[in-house]
Amino acid sequence: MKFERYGVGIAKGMAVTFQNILRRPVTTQYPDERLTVSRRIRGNEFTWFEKQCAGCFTCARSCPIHCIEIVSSGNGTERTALAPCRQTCPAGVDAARYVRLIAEGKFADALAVVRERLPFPSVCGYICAHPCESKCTRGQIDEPIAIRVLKRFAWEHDAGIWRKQSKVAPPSGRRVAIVGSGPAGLCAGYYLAKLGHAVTAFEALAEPGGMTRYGIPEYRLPKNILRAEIKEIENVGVEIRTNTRVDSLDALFAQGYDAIFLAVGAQQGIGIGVEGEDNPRVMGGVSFLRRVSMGEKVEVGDRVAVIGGGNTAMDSARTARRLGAKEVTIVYRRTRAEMPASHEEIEEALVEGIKIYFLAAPSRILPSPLTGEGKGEGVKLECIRMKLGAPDASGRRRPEPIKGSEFTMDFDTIIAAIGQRPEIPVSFGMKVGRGNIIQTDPDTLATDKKGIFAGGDAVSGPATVIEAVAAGRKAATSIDKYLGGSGIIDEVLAPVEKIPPRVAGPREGWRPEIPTIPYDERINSFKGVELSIDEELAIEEAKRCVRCDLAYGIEKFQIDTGLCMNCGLCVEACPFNALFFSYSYECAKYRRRELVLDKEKLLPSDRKQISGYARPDAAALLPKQTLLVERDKLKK
Amino acid sequence: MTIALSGRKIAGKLQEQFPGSIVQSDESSLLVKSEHLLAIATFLKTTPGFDFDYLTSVTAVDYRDYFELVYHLISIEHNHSLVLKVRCHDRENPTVPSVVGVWRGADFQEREIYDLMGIKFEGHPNLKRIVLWEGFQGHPLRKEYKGIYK
Amino acid sequence: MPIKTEPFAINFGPFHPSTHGVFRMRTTLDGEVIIDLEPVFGYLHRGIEKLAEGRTYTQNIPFTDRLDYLASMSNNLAYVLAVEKLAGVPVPERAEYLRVIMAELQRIASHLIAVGSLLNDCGAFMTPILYMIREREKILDLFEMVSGQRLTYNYMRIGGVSQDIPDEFLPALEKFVERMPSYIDEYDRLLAENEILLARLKGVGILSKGQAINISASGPVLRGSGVEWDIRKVDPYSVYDRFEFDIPTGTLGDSYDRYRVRIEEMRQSLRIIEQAMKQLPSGAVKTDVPWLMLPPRGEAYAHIESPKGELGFYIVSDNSAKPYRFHIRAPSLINLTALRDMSVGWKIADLIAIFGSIDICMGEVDR
Amino acid sequence: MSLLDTSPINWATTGTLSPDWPGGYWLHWVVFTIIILVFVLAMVMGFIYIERRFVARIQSRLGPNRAGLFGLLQPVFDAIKVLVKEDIVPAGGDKLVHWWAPVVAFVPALMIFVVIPFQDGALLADLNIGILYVVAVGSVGMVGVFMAGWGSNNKYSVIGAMRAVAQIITYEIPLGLAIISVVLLSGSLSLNEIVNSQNIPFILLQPLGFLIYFVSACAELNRTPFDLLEADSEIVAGYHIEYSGMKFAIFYLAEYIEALAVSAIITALFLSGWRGPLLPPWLWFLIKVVVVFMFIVWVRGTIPRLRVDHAMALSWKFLLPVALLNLFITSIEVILWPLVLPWPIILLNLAIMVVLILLWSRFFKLGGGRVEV
Repeated sequence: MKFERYGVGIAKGMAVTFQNILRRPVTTQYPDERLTVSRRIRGNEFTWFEKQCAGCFTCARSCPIHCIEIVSSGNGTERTALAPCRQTCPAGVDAARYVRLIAEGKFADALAVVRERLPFPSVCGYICAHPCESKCTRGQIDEPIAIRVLKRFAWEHDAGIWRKQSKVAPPSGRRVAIVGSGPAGLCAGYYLAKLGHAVTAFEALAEPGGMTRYGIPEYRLPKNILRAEIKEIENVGVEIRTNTRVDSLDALFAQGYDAIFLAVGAQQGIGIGVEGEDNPRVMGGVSFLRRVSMGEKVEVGDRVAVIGGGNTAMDSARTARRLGAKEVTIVYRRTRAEMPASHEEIEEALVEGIKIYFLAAPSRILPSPLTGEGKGEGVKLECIRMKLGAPDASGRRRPEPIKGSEFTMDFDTIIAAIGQRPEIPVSFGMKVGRGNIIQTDPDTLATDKKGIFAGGDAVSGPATVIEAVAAGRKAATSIDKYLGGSGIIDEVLAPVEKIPPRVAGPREGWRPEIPTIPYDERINSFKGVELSIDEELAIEEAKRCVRCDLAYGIEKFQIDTGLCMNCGLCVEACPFNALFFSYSYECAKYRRRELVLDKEKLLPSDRKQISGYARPDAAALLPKQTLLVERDKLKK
Repeated sequence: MTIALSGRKIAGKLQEQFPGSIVQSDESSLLVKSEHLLAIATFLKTTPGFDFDYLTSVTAVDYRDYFELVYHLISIEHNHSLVLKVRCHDRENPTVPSVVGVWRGADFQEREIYDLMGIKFEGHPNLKRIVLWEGFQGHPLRKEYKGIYK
Repeated sequence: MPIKTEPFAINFGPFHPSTHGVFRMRTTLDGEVIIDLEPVFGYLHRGIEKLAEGRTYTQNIPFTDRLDYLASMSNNLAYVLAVEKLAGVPVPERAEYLRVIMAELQRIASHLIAVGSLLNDCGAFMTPILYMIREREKILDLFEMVSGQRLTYNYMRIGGVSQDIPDEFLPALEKFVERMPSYIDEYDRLLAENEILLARLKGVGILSKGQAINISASGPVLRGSGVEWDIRKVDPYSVYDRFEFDIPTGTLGDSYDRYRVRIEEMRQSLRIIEQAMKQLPSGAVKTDVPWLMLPPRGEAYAHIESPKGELGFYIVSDNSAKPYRFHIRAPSLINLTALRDMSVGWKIADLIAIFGSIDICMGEVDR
Repeated sequence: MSLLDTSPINWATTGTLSPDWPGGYWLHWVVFTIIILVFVLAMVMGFIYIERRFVARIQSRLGPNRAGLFGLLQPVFDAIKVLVKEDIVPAGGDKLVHWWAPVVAFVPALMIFVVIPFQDGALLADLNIGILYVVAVGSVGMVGVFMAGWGSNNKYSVIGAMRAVAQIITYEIPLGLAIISVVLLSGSLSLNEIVNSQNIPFILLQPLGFLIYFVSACAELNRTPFDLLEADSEIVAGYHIEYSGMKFAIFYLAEYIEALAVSAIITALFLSGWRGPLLPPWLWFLIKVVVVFMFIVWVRGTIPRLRVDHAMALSWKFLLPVALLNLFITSIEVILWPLVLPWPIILLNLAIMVVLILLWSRFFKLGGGRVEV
């Protein structure tokens, strides 16, 4: 060492150690007497809540070193809490039960369970927006159960058991008029008819079905399926008069109807509100779909633009594609994440070669001479780039135009599927709120006028089929109460079945591929896209269900503490929060007075920890040191 | 930001230098014949435009019908990176030229690949098992090796 | 007539006080001078790369804790970044900042152990390492609050972090960040200019710039030789590009420079943590990725600046729930290639000092 | 008779004992052997405890506080543990050498206490060549260390033994020179006389001598910064790797006895032994011994270890020349200014010390040392 610092370095070092002599010693206290015992999120002790545990083996499968051993007694019991899928379904369909019945092969009982809450299961089987799948517990593990597809499968394999239980009450002498025969109206009519009331439904257009008949294209919901469903409703006694437009409600009251249910839906398309909108090549989304479904030959040309991001926009785009349009482009103001259309619809549209422009909104529409065959004038759509600003009332981020970023594209037709509004004739004299929807009392759906009720899209604005059905059920109960009935429309169609034993958990594995028709068959034919699945595929899918409404008894829940490394993955994987890490830290029980830290004495006898890592085969030889987990006692 | 050079651009330049040595090149990587590996390696390291003087990692992947060796190269000076791949199809005694001569950093990694995957590297100074003991039979990281702990 | 001496081989064996973990150096000595040295390892080989191929992506996270057991937060981060790059999983802002805070705290903890054990190997009888462990204890407390464990945290998940921080975490972190610089100054006063330590470390075990790059060394070993290469600056991952900090580099590439680089890096990490704490947004800490995640077919290589150097994960996926190939680019293993060049010709005492200055962790070398 | 006895400070030299104090010659010999044995064992136990607590407190630890009150019984517990341990002998080792090594290391350490004056005249044998006897006996201990190194058939212990031989020899010379400069001042070799002549503690008169002596003594004791013998991070534990049980206990004791002996000699040579104002003389002696030992332990807790060749270079190239210069200057002082008041000399010596260290460290450089292989 060069002494150029003349030993100053050493002197400084000595000074530091001298300073430390004066400070309070800090290190190595016993956990008990630590100055600040921090709250341990993953302590050393498990607590397992038997009541919450559903015996679904998820924790045993999630453990990286397989140290959880579960022996299930196999007998399941009903759980008090509703299964998440049943809770989220607006109509309250007991999805868990009917998936379990399919898993056992009892398809007819499964349909009976669906029919308990739903008058037209096949329509929902084809086009339901399946909010239940978004809440399915299996979705936390790998992929949700395909509940919609199973509902359609159950309908296709129906043996009509539900008909035996379905009773129609003797006529009660009351007459109910339903304006509009969409899903809401027909569902209310179905239940009121079963309660004995004489129900007549007035439909302005040629066929009943409302949005499902004229709004949903053929490839998503074949018309014959819809007609069969409506046939079932007519069997119950609902009389449907088509091509009769209702003008004044008082006329109906005059004809002797005791209660009226307005279910006119939201068929009127909203305009884009830009200059040059009245160009003949621009048409509304809903009207376009209605004309196509009426069989009218609509000429769309080669290049079609669809404005909007909801299901109607998807349907219009795919229908235009099927009508021979070579290039279909969807223009949407926000980004993919905010698109209201369902995830599969967007996927299918992309598969069928439909391009989507995100963050672009129409600013002007100009007539432009069509180059090429000169099939009449084309149309030039001028759009402006948007960027997302702060979220607005609906929680979606409000798009703001970027100045000077206009760009134009040429199309043959433009379809505006921005939104829909109910079309309430003034003659009804209804109080109408924002977006032209009828104001009703949310619980009873009664309007301010006596005896007049309203429901479905007319009240909630454009919504899914399942929400319309739910509104129909609610209307049926409140109308029945209004007419002096008990208002109970629930019925038991499915025979009560014994809960099947299940020793091992749900089937591991992903959702099997749902068969669809190949790409080239889709272009110029309206054939149904989604094919029906066969039996063994359905049973295989149904076996994946975790059965959250059941709790399978557990005889032995054992964690091999010799192997367990406290990683906490099982606690996170458990969908029912039945496993819980206590905050206490076992070794905190060391006592300062004990002179020699005898590990034997400190750890209670049954919890000696021997690590099985040293030799993999050794773990088998060692006597099992297992922690028979304390039941239900939360260690503090 | 380290710019990942696309395999296709580099393939163009290497084509005239070493005709026939590029098997396939796509956006992320450049697949080369194993005979030309050493020549290409020295070329990439020395030419001023590339200067790939820093070999980040050597990895071997067993795709059941061939072994693929992945070399991640980085140039400290220009801060760009490239992924070089070499395949050897024979499974009995797969051999690949060792790049220890070009980048000494590959020394231990190649020995580990030899030890666990069984790929021999010609020209490696002392190709011995690095992680397992001498008498160990078999190469654990191969797909058909079934260990006791599944 | 020169005295006839023959070199004798000695094993600085797997069980030796100053090999950090189970590591053997088969050295041939001529008296005290080292003629040849061959590192032998494999004593801690658990075959993690093979085990990982049998488990799903989330189940592999606890394995990454046990790679470099002194910096398991950084291992988690590297693995999780690789999987997110492979599967394109978005990460919320708050989770990114929490990850940066945890990674930098882990860097300080790992450097404390590295510098402490280097000084302990140079003979300062346990005093510096115990001071540094006293500070590391505070960091371990912070980690214990967050994850419940003190060494293998298993804290980060694919798509974010497993739990949000408890409310008493930030005050404790503030107290730590406030008081730590004074402790680092205390370490400098204790030994930095100590003449004996200067004699032991200065000019010992020189690794030139060219050699360092050729041996693909990384981390403090590379920066000690004067190469300004830090993945956080050169190829910023997570949100590192939002903080300003500078990269300390040595000049000569000797053990003293590496020691100084580590001390300076601790100060820079504190700067990063301060900035990260100020900018910590609120919000979700994890995007909900299903438990059995299915990344698309393909491969991804993500590397981070772990305390030991460039830690990379190369994951090949065949669109199944389990990785097809799971390779770890371990900085300690590659830095070890420099050991022989640096220590030939020096004495036994220097070998221990050089080995300490490289700072390896055997869990990462043997995997 | 000391040359500088005309100094104003004339600490009381009360309590002188007659050479055969309690009666006959043999009785004096028996009593003092008992005194020495009791003193040594007690002080060693105390030293072990002091070291462990003091180093612990340096490292912000508590140190042993479980055994007995405040952990005072810890050394006793250590002794019991070590005695109980099995005493293994390495297979290939040379059994006889391995067995005798601790004895050869232990006995000389004890023999040093013959000449250490606890009080004026209170020493076993007031040899008139006292300090020469100490230096001679001190280096015999090294033979035991070498025997241990050779007898254990362990490469590490051989290296440790080689280092021991090299280190102790090189540091004998500066040690001897420092002692000579003290003897010059006191005029007599007998420790009793030296202490009597120290009206001013020689540390003030001989600061450089004290420094050299202290550094060399640390090297003799194999204490940091020179604990190359059992450098636990390099050669595991040096010469006493293969020792366990009783033999290890003896080595452990020998080490501490040597430390006790060195601190006793330092107090005798430089801090004027038992002389002090109020307290009884033997108490002064104990306090000074403990203070010196605490300083040694403080150095051990802070400073890293030197490399072997650094240690040798430090001794040959730095301590030796400085010690010779110091001897030269002291001899001039003794001849030229015998009767001057002490204060100017003290300041002069301090100045000389500073000048010498600065001058010599200018071109004394350690470090580097890479051998081209």
